[in-house]
Parts: sequence; structure tokens; C-alpha cells
Amino acid sequence: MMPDLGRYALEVSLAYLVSLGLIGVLVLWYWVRGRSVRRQLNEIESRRGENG
Amino acid sequence: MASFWEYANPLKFMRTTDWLLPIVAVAALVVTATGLIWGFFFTPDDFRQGSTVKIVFLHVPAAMMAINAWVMMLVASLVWLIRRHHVSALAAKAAAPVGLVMTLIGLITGAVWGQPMWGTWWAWDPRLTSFLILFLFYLGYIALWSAIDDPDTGADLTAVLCLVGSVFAVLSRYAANFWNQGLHQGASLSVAPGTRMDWAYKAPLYTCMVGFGLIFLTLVLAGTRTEIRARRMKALVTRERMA
Amino acid sequence: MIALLMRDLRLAFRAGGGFGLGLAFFLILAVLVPLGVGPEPQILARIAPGILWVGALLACLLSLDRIFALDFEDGSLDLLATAPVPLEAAVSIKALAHWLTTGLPLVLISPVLGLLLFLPGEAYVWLIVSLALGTPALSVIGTFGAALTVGLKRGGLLLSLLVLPLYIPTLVFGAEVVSRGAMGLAVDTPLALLAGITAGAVAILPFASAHVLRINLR
Amino acid sequence: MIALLMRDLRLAFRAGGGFGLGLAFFLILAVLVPLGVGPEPQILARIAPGILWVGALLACLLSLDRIFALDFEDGSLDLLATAPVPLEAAVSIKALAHWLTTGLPLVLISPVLGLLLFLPGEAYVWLIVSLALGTPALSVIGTFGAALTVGLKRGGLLLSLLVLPLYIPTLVFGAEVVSRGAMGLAVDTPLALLAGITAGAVAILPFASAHVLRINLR
Amino acid sequence: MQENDAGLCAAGQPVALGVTNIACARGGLALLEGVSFTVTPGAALVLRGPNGCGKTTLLRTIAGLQPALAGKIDCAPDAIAYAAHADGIKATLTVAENLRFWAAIYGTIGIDTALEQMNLRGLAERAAQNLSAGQKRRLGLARLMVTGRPVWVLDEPTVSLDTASVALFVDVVRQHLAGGGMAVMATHIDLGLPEAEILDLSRFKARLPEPGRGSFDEAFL
Amino acid sequence: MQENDAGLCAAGQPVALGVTNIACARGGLALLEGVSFTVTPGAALVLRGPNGCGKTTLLRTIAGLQPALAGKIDCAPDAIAYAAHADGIKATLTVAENLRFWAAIYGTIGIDTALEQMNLRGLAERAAQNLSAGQKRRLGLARLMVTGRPVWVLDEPTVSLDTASVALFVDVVRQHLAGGGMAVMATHIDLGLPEAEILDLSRFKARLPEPGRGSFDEAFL
Ligand code: HEM
Ligand SMILES: Nc1ncnc2c1ncn2[C@@H]1O[C@H](COP(=O)(O)OP(=O)(O)OP(=O)(O)O)[C@@H](O)[C@H]1O
Ligand SMILES: Nc1ncnc2c1ncn2[C@@H]1O[C@H](COP(=O)(O)OP(=O)(O)OP(=O)(O)O)[C@@H](O)[C@H]1O
Ligand SMILES: [Mg+2]
Ligand SMILES: [Mg+2]
Repeated sequence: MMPDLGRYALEVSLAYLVSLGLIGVLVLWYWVRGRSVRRQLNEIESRRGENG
Repeated sequence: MASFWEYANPLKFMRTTDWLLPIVAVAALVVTATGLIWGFFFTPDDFRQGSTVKIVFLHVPAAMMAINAWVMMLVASLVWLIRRHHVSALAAKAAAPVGLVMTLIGLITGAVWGQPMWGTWWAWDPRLTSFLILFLFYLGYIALWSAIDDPDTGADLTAVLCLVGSVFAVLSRYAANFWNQGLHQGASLSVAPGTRMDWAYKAPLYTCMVGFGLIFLTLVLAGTRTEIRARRMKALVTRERMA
Repeated sequence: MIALLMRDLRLAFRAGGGFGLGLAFFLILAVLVPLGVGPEPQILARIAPGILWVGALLACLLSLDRIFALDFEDGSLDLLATAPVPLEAAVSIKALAHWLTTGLPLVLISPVLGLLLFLPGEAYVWLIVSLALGTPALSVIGTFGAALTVGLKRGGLLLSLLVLPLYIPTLVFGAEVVSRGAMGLAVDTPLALLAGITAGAVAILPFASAHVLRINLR
Repeated sequence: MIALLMRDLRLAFRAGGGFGLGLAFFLILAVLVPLGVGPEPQILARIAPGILWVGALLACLLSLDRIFALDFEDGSLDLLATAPVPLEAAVSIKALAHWLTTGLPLVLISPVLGLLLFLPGEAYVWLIVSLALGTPALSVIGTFGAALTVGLKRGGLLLSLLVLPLYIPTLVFGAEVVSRGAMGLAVDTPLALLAGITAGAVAILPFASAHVLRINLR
Repeated sequence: MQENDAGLCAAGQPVALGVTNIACARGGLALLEGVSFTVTPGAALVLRGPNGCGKTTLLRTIAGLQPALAGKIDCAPDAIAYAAHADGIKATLTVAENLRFWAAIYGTIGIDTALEQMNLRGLAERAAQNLSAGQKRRLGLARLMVTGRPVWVLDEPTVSLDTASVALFVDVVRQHLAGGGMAVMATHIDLGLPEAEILDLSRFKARLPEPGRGSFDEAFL
Repeated sequence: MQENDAGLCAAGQPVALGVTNIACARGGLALLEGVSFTVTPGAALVLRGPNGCGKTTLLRTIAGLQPALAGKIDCAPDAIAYAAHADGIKATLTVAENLRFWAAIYGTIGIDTALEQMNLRGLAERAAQNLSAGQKRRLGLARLMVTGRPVWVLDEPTVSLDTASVALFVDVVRQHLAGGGMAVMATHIDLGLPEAEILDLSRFKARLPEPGRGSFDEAFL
């Protein structure tokens, strides 16, 4: 399946790996931060709900 | 038809993105994956560049999005300064890290591509130089946001910085042009219709460009939602303290 | 207005006020570079225009945080903002004071440093002209950066990060004037562009600076 | 002691604390120099070791005034001097915190900047080694300078002036290691000298710093 | 230069300071609301309230340094002289130079009366960094007298002053009032200025605003 | 780390603070001379005197931050906790972090009592830069309680505090004294601490030194 990248195999695969890695990290970071903020907000809102 | 400005209301924005975000996210995933797989596995090697031509499917979309992200931030900043819609300020804030990473990808893929093509990782070519400067602008913009506590002050200051910075970024581009015409591909390999690039490359390239645009959109929407929540949380905590 | 200018100058000249230190920094940089790079005259001559411009820029940069930070800390800035002086004017005066105490001395001393770096003879006049034309822009742009970061504790390095990219066009054209001068080429295009940047910055940036300053004081 | 280290690190990482900005400065310098000097790779490669070392030195220098000035202004330094921590130890800890937040990141990012300046391939390892060996000396010497100038209002530039001459041996040997490395020559002599300077500075200077600090507080 | 306005104002017909139903916030948090008062020429108002109740914030709002959340302030902004917790003194300038600078900025001339009245004559040529805490404060107060402005807005003016200096200060305020001036002061101690009206700010503590009442973060709630 | 000394000192046998015939100078100028007093465990001393008479200078001398011109101070230097005009608070750290740092430096542990007693519990997680002037001061005073040291040397501790907070502070001082501690305080206001002895420093104003009486510039006279 893997195409033959010839003598530039290293460069091309490096480019793909690094780019996808960076995008992955970015997405992960947005995801994690989004989740933690959402959790904290829910906590506060439920606390507010209890108090009235 | 409701006014576009309605989406500047956080509540309305949240409600709309509630259903919109998953759709965009899935679309981004599908389109990008299609484009990249197509580009990586099913395009022929170029007769001169060999397999390195496949880097174009990452490099060009990332470079485009890096610039577009800054333009989007500029527009959002203007909207904030003129109409003071909170969502636009937060959207600009959410876009900056995406732009930064896109710039970084452009730089890295360019460098990796440069090694086989030009025999050097880096050259002080005008386009590359101005791209590096763009990277610095992103860094400064993000650093300023994170240095300021009060959200409205932060929005105001970063918006002005974005405006002034845009002017100087354009100036820098012209300044760098001054040296030489550089090694970098000009519009000759342009993806604009009617030029030499073969459709075998153009089709997956267009797909990737759409995909990267969708990734950007997804992340900005998600980031803006997070920022809105964070802002709301701050307001609630403050309020709790008052009570 | 004149009172403000005089005060800023007087503060700069007083002990610890920092006048002449920008100069000293410039000097030291011109000494360090040959120490780091090595003593070959032809290399030094080749890089002299660039290094001198970069040095001038850094010397300016280092004194930027004085423009507002001290006034902010001791409360003078609040008082100035409520005084009968338009903030735009106060900001311009402060930029002017900065230029007089930093930029101008750099212009005057630059030929000496050119000597240290074996700058070719034809380039001296262009070095002076380009610095004289360009350093006002550095002061005005720097004032904007200082106004942006004034509320932040020790925003010094953040200030560098924000301001340096803004300095790039000035640097490129300035250094270009000198190196073209050194090679005996025509310098009018970069010189005109440099003058344009300075004029534009002086005309527009004070408004932006006053605006962000007001936001920061609020 | 650990509390002091942790506090300093925490302050550096907090918003506005300035962590990473020394890094940014280093990066920006590596961008400015080619912009000023021009894009020719062979020239840049020739001056890269020197410029990188000068850049690291300046990035260190610019963050020196944080070491004591903030603590002095808000009175913490008086309180620390009366606290049950030997001032010599407190000074060493502060130098360590400075190195961890400034020197270490510089060491780690330097290869990337080497790329921008076309540093020859053989020199990378020596760049990292020399910076790793040399930057602690920069922090310790800088702490001494910061202690000397602590009472002075915005002693920042005076500090630069005092410290730069003290930095010269470190710079010369450090840059020498890298340029010899780039040319494939033996590097052991300058490397040993560099290590010697660092060891000596770390062993002796904290006492001097604590002494001048006591004088400045009085 | 605008000294004429200020000069006129001080000499001629200073308008009263009217504050109507003002609300103010710090750090996105509403602190006070519904504060109203009027100070007529010749009158002084003392603001009181526990630490952190928002005195400084209110005074900054009146001085025009930050926008009010709601309500309105009737006073030409160039009628107000503001003195904050920080004195705005340049450590390396002498006492006289410090004062002369502010006099020039406000377009007034004499610094002699100010020096005399705040008992700074003997210190006039001393660099401000060599003053004690109380002497610095006296210099800060002397600055008010060279502004020539009718409305003094003072934040804890007597901090670190000894009894004699407080009396000196009260005299100066009395004289200012007698000349048709006005003063709004926040303080924790008893000034010995019985004619001043006292406003306790703890009554105006902001409650949780009902929805729709425009605080900064309103849009997010 | 020397926490043991301090700990012992606080718990066990604190020596009295004795000051004998001390003279102190600032900026090369002798300010006070012949100051003598003793503070025994459980006692407090209030220093009074007009602005600029040298209170701050004397307290810094006692705290060991500057040398005395003449005379001697009997007290282990590590028995003293000093609080100056400036609070030594880090603006970007929270209240609890600030306190915890000082507790660690002095090798004590609990910051809870200090928070409780200076009424800072509700502010514990607030960044110090967002405190009002009086709240900051309370934090500065809370620091004293985590030093665990027997002799408190305080320079105008109640500046910017409201009446309630002053009372709080006086309570804390009383408690410290009851535990065998000592306090020397400079202040201009009446603290409401009647049991404290009062020393007026204006009596000790330095005369021009006769030749041979060792001021800094002696060699030049
Ligand atoms: C670090 C190095 C590089 C950087 C920072 C960089 C940056 C950029 C930028 C900013 C664009 C413009 C995108 C747009 O106009 O929307 C671009 C486009 C492009 N780059 Fe690069 N580039 C680098 C290296 C390279 C190399 C080595 C090659 C190939 C040999 C290359 C080939 C291209 C191509 C073919 C385009 C599309 C040009 C067009 O159609 O306008 N780049 N790059
Ligand atoms: N960024 C912020 N976020 C939340 N609360 C804040 C912020 N900044 C200040 N505060 C709070 O707002 C209030 C500010 O009050 P202000 O400084 O006006 O008080 P004050 O009445 O002048 O008090 P003092 O008498 O102590 O000077 C304080 O309670 C403070 O804790
Ligand atoms: N460098 C100097 N040269 C001459 N005199 C000085 C110098 N520094 C300080 N002084 C004087 O020494 C005295 C210092 O007093 P100190 O600060 O100890 O006063 P204090 O009693 O604490 O006053 P306050 O109640 O105002 O705080 C002041 O009169 C001041 O003017
Ligand atoms: Mg206050
Ligand atoms: Mg005092």
C-alpha cells in the first residue's frame, strides 16, 4: 500500500508526520481545554442552581 | 432573515454552533483525510521534484490558512473595536493559536521541502522571511492576550495591536522583497486556474485547501465556545463573590 | 508641554536616569560583535551596516520601558491623564524626549563605531543620514509598544517581542541604505521608503498610543 | 530554600512573569541579523557562532533586572534579608531560578536558530555544549551585577554596562568553541576554559553578591 | 495649552460637582451602585467605608480615569484635581522641581504658597527620594494647590501624616473651600473637619444586578 | 535552614529586646541619638514622633538592616520579624501563596490561623494585585503571624486600615503579647492599645555631633 517515495522518503514522511502531529496537538489542546472549562462551568452552574 | 449581528450574541452563537460544530468537525475530518490520502497515496511523482511534490498538499494549504487566519483576526478585531461585539473579540483570540500552528506547519514543511529542492533548509527569501515575521506577530499577539487579566482590556489592546501589526506586516513584506526575487516558487506554479499545474495535483490540492479551511473553522468555533464559557465562568465566579 | 519635555530630559540626565546608557550599550555591542565573530576586517566591513543598525535598534529598544513604566508606577501617569494636556500630545512629547535622549546620541556616535567595524568610507554619510531619518520612527513605534504594555508588571521583554516585528521594515530599509551606500549604489529608493515610514509613524501612531494608554489606565 | 526557588519559578511562569520572553528575544535577534546584514548564506554561516553567542548573552542580560529589582521595590528583599535564610544561599537560588527560566530554554532552542543562520552541521553539538556550559556563568555573573545595582531606579542599562565587560571572557571562549567546532578543529582548550570560568563564578560570586546586596539594603 | 479653562474655572464660576445614581466596577465586578451626591462650592464631602468597599474605584470614576457602569457625573472634567494612593513624585527631582513641573502643566505659576503652606520650604531643594514617608505625602498634597482646580478628589490624603501635618492639611482644605473650592475625600481617620458632610459608602454596596442591567459581563449571563 | 532557631525562640525563652544609647543616621546625617529602651516579653512599645524624625530609620537599625552609628542592640537578630512601609507582597501570587511562601521561609507550617485572624479567608485565592489598599495591608500583617518570631518590629502597621481592621490588628498584637511576644511599633494614630508604653522620639533628635563622636563623615571634619 505504501507508495514508493524514492530517495526523498525521509523528507516527505517527516513533513507529513510533523504536520499531522502539530495539528493533532492543537486539536487535542483545544479539546482538553474546552472540556475542562465546560466541566468547571457546569460545576459552578449546578452549585448556583442549588443555592437558588 | 435575521441580522448577521445576532451571532454576536453569545447565547445565539452557542445555540447555533451547538448543531453546527459537529457537522463542520466531521466535514473537516472527512475532507482533509480525503485530500491528504489522495495526495499522499494516489498522485504520481513529479519528473523533477520526485516524491517531494507530495509536500505541496500540506505546505500550500497551511501557508494559505496562516495568512487567512490573520486576515480573519484583523476583521474580527475591527468588528470588536467598532461594534463591540464580545464574540468577535473572543473569536480573534481563539483563531490566533490556529494561525500560529498553521504558520509553523508552513515553515516546517517548507524547510523540509527546501532541503532536497534548494539544497538548504532555510533561505532569507522574501516570502519565507515575511512568513517568519508573521510567526513573530502571532507570538506577540498571543503573548499580549495571555499577559492581561481583564478580558475587555485584553480585547481592546490586542485589537489595536492586530491593526497596527497588519500594516507593519505588509510593510515588512515589501521590505523583504527589496533584496532579491528569492528562490521561492512564484505564481508560476500557482493553483489559480489556467496555469501549468496538472489536474492530477490540483484536485487533491483543492481538496486539502478546503479541508484545512474546515479545520480552521472547526477550531475557531470550538475555541470561541470555550472562551465564551470561560468568560461566563469568570462572570459567575465574580458574582458569587459579590453575594 | 514644554514643561513635560524638560522634565523628561531632566530625569534622563539625573543620576540613574539612563542618559548615555543607550549609547554605552551601542558601543559595547560594537565591541562584542568583533569579539564573537572574530577580527577579519573584510567580514566585519561586510556586516557593519547591518550590525550597526541592529545595534541602534536594540539600544533604542532597551530604553523603551522607561517611557511610561516609571510614570505608571509612581502614579504620575494617572495624574497626567487628568491634567489639561491632551494625551496624544503627551505621548508625542514622550516619544520626542526618548528620541532626544537615545536616538540622537546614537546618530552622533555612529561614525565612531563604524570605524571599529571597518565600515567603508563612502558609507559614513549614509549611515548618519539613515539613522537620523530612521531613529525617530523607532522611538514612535517603541512608544506605542510601551503604551501597550504599561500596566503589566515588568513588561520589558514582552515589549521587545511586540515591538521588534514592528521595527523590521525600518531596519531593512535603513541597513539597505547603508550597504548600498557602502557599495556605491544609488540609495534613493530605500531612503525615500525610510522617510515614508518615519513620516507615517509620526503622524499616526501617537493616536494609537494615546488610545491604548487610556485603556490601560482604566 | 526550595520555597524560594519554587516561588521564583512560579512568578516567572505567571502571566507577565516573563518566562519564554528571553527565548523570544533570542529568536527575534536571529531574525534581525539576517534582515540587517542581508541574506547571503556564506556570510551568515561565517558569523553565526558569534551572533548566536552574542544573542544568548543579550537575552540573559535583558532579564537580569528581574532578579532583584521587583523584590526590592515591593520590600520583599528587606524581608528576605531579615529571614532565616543565609543571603548567600538566597542569592544562589535566585541565580539558579534565573538560569532555569532563561539560560536553559536558550540552550534548548539554539539549534533551531542555528538553522536560520546556516550554522555548519558539525557545529551544532558544540553550540549546545558551549551554551549549556556557559550560560550558568552568565546567570551568576548577572546576579552579581543585579545585586550591585539593586537600589537604583531603573538601573537596567547601568546594569548592562557593568555586566557586559564581565561577560566578555565567557563570550569569547564560548564563541571560540562553536567556531572551532564549525571548522572541525579541536575545541578542548576553549571548552576547558569556559568550564573553568563557570565553575569559578558559581563558587565565588554568590558571596560577593550577598555582600553588595547587604550594602545596598542598608 | 488649556490653562485658561482651568484658570477661569478656579477664579470664576466653578460648577458644582453632581454625581447621580452612579455605579462603578473594578475587575469586572460591580462594587457600588446608586451613589448620588452633590458638592456645592465651599462644601466638602468625606467618603467612608470599610476596606475594599470601593472608595478608590469611585474616586477614579469621578476623576474620569475609568468609565462608570451607569449613572452620570456632572462636572467639567477639567475642573477636577485628583490625588491617588500613589503620589506621582519623581524620586530624582527635588521637591521644588516636582512642584514646578505640575504648576507648568496646569499653567499656574507660583509654587511658593504651596511650599509655605505644606511646610516644605526647608525641604525645597531636597531630592524627593530622600524624604520620609510623611514628607513625601506632604509634597503630594502640595501638588493639589498648584493645579488651580476647584474640585479636589483625594484618596486617603492623610496616610502617614503626623498630627501636626494633618492639621496643616485641614487648614489648607478649609482655605480652598473658603475660596469657593470643593473637596471629596476618602479617609479612614477623623480629619477634624466637622463642617464636612460624611457619606458612608457601605450603604451602596452593589447587589447582584437583575438581568439586563448592563454590567461588563452581562452578555455572558 | 535555620527554622529550628526561630521555632525554639518563639516557643521557648525569647530574650528581651534591649536598646542602649543608640544613634542612627540616614543619608550620612545623624537623626537620632541616645535612644534607650527595653521591651520585655509580653510588653509593647509605641514609637511616636513627627514626620521625618527618624522612626523608620530606627526600626531598620533594630531589624539589623543598617548599622547603628553608636550604641548597642541586645537581641538575637533571628528573633525579629520586621514589617516595613512596603509589604513585600507579590502581585501575581494569590494571598495564600504569598503567605505560604513566607511560612516556608520561616519554617513554620500553618497559614490558617493567620488567614483566619486577619480576616483574609474569603480572599485566600485572590491574586494580591486585585486587593484594595487596606486588604493588602492586612496581608502584610498576616505575614508576621507566620514568622513565628517573638519580636515584632512594625513601621506604621495600620496605614490604610479601617477601624474594624485596626481593632483586628490590635487583637492580634494582644494575643502575640499574651504568648510572651514583644512588639515595637511606629505609628501616628491612636491604636487603642493602652497597655503599650509610648516613647516620643522627638526628645532624641541628634544635635550636631561634637568632633570625635563618630558620624560617617567624621574623617572630614
Ligand atoms: C521554510 C520555507 C518556506 C516557507 C516559509 C514557505 C511559505 C510559503 C508561503 C507563505 C506560500 C504562499 C501561500 C499563498 O500564497 O497562499 C507558499 C506557497 C508555495 N510554496 Fe512555499 N514556503 C517555503 C518553502 C517552499 C519550498 C522549498 C517549496 C518548493 C520547492 C515551496 C513551494 C511552494 C509552492 C509551490 C507554493 C504555491 C505557490 C503559489 O501557487 O502561489 N515552498 N509557501
Ligand atoms: N481584578 C479584580 N477582580 C475582583 N475584585 C477586585 C479586582 N480588583 C479589585 N477588586 C476588589 O474590588 C475592591 C476594590 O476596592 P477599592 O480599591 O476601590 O477599595 P477601597 O474602598 O479604596 O479600599 P481601601 O480602603 O482598602 O483602599 C476590593 O474589594 C478588591 O478586592
Ligand atoms: N539622603 C538623605 N540625605 C539627607 N536627609 C535624608 C536622606 N534620607 C532621608 N533623610 C531625612 O531623614 C529623615 C528620615 O526619616 P525617617 O524616614 O526615618 O522618618 P520617619 O520618622 O519614619 O518619618 P515618617 O513618619 O514620615 O515615616 C527625614 O527627615 C528625611 O528627610
Ligand atoms: Mg483605596
Ligand atoms: Mg517612616
